[in-house]
Amino acid sequence: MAWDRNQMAERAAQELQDGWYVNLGIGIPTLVSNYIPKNVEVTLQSENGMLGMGPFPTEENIDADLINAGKQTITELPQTAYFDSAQSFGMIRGGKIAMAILGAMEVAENGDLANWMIPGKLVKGMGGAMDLVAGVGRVVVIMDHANKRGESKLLKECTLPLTGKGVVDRIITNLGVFDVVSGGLKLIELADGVTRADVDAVTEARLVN
Amino acid sequence: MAWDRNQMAERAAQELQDGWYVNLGIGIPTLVSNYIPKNVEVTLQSENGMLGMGPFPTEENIDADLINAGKQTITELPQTAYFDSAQSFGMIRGGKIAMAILGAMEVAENGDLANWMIPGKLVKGMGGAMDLVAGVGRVVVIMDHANKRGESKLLKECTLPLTGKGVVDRIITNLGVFDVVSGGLKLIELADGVTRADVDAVTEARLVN
Amino acid sequence: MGKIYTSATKALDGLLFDGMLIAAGGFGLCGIPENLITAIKEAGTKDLTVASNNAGVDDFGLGVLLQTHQVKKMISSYVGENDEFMRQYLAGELELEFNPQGTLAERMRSAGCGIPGFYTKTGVGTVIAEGKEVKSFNGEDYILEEGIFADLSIVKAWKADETGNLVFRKTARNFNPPAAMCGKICVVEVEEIVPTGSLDPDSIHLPGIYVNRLFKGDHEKRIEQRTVRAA
Amino acid sequence: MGKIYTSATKALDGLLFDGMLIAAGGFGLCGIPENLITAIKEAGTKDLTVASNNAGVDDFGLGVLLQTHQVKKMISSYVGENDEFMRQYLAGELELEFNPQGTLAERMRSAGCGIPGFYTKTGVGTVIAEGKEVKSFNGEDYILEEGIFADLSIVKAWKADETGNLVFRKTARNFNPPAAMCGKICVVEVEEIVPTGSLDPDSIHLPGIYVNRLFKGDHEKRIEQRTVRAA
Repeated sequence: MAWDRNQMAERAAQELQDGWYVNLGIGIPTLVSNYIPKNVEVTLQSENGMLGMGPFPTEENIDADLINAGKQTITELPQTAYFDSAQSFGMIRGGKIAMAILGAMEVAENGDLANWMIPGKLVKGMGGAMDLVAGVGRVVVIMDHANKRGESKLLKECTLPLTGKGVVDRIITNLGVFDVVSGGLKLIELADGVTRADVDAVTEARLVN
Repeated sequence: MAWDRNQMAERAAQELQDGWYVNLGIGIPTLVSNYIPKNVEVTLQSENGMLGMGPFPTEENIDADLINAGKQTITELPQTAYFDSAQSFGMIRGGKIAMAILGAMEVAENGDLANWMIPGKLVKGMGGAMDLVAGVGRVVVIMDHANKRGESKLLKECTLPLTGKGVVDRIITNLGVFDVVSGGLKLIELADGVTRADVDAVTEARLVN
Repeated sequence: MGKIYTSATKALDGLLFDGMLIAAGGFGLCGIPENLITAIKEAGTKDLTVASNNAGVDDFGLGVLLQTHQVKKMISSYVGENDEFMRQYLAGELELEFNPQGTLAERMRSAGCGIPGFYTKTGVGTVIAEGKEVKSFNGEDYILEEGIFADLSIVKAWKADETGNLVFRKTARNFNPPAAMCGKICVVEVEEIVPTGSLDPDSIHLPGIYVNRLFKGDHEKRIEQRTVRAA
Repeated sequence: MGKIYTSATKALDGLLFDGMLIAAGGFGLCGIPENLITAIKEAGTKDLTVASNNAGVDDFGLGVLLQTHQVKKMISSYVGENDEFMRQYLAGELELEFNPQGTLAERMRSAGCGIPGFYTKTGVGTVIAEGKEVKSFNGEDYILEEGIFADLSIVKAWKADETGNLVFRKTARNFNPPAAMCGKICVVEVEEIVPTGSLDPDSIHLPGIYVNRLFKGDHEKRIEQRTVRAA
């Protein structure tokens, strides 16, 4: 047993606090918005220039001038504000965004993050990821604990080019929740039906108490 | 004979070109706006955050939220745009303002300008003067040729703390018009009834052909 | 989310401490956070460093904090309208750091944008450059200026919605957005709080993300130089 | 003042030269200067360096200038939507300088604001930092990034008045204002030119001082990812 994509997103939604401004990455992080607790009001930033991102539009409300950072058509909300890209990344770099939740290829036990390129493969670019991990108040990674070959994605050191150095605060995997602390990763919570031995078996990074 | 304040302002107005965005300093430079040629359209910037500065208001149109950089009540025009101080000095520093016309205490033959403080006297501050002379496309100074003691204000070297180094392009005094060129100041034009000998008598700076 | 408070004093509750650095919006007496200044005076917080383009006049604006000797240091570009300021400064009771106006605005904006330093041509070859790093770009010299990271921003806007999205009016915008950006906490006074959804999302000057606390104040909006022409 | 032109081709007359650096607004296909890109294709200007967050798709946006091999180098943050881009890049026919998205936007804004360099935490400890100066502020490392000073800015806005004051619409604003600021010359295409005086002076996103030439274009406004929910 372990968490599936939706359960990981649901667990990540518990990281959100009332009144926060948050940036959600592409992929599983996008699903987090489906699980925001009822008593918690968060404002989603889209780094292409918007605070207060709403859901996808209905067919008749599609607007070519209204997209998110994944280039998907979206909608606005009553509290929405638009701004330009320099201002958008100004608020990101300036620490005004409380938290970013994003995917990763690798996380190291010192908080290093790699999620933008694999040498020898097609390189698409880092987009806003480097700015986000360098700037926001708290970085939470959601990713599978191991890759398709069963190898740990929680490493002693990243092997891929970094997106940011020592930037990750918390990692939510299909096996549990881990914090980057002095000396390694600390197990905060196990997924349903997962044992510490299950985690140890697929974790290269040092786990500390 | 020599030019009076209004004639100096009128002469300075000939420096303006159609379509230019211009910043006028406090004092005689402000008078320049009275003499803008009919076929020349210039947009005045007020560095506290406005392009398209209009004339003083009538008594009933006074608005506490609408002042110029000299803290005087003013009005807006059809083309007016407002912005914040960071943006305002962004366009100044970025060279988007074609010309600034401002007063001075001293100008040196290398274009050094002093117009913000006299050591030992009350120091009020440079306001936006240092940004303007460093940033705008062209700096024109309007000032009396000599001080009240009859001493030249066009000097070999400034004696007062500088506002900017090598920043002045042209000087309009009561005696004539002078350009900062390689090796000194070049006499461009004499005021009505003023002779070259009159100028030489009160000019410390080197005059070149 | 609870950003709305009922008074300046309540909006500042728990935020003030002696020796703090405050960034204040306003230019001259235009767009200044009148009510917050009064509340800081009443709170009696001491040894303040205040980054503000001007220092108010003797009995209005930041001048009231000078009268009570609550200000240790001003970071300003022009203080010519305040006699008490000059008296204290010449008597050695007040520190003063002059910044060119654009440098001051950019230092605030930079800090708010996570930029600890930037290069500018402004002030090269003047006293402003003394002690500052000089770097050459394309053969021209520029000086390094650092961001102003304030403990608190005090700001005046025209309207806010309930989430803190702000709209300013005419030249009262001035230093308010950059000042708002550079504080750890930003408290804003407005003339009107409107329901969320009633501001045009394309016309918000400063998004609510920059605003921590908010209240509606009464504003004298004193005019410094009443200049008119014939009707 | 005569900022208004009748077509993209006329608005670009005399401005294009081989090897020039162009800054382009837009994010993905949203808010891109479609007509100006087409006119540059028709002009055949070669060896372009283009600073733009994205590179369009194969047959739309900046992709059309890649098809004709007019682009020598891209400065971008993300080029994942363009197969032809990848083909040319992997074949060594195209140079690519990746910038983090916020660094790219700030490099444009900085140049437009007369700031040749600024320090940022973004990219510290990554390949982005290689060869760049590192400076410590308050015990933390930052890298120096330089302004992008473009020969030409190509920009898309929603509305302009006759003096070039611009208003953008929703997320089509994106890189357009910073791109507009950083060019020696800025040419803008809009959906509508309105009489001067009909825009709210408090709600102008980019004042006309940044705009040299202006024309009304027809805009396809293609959508890259049409995502919907049930009605």
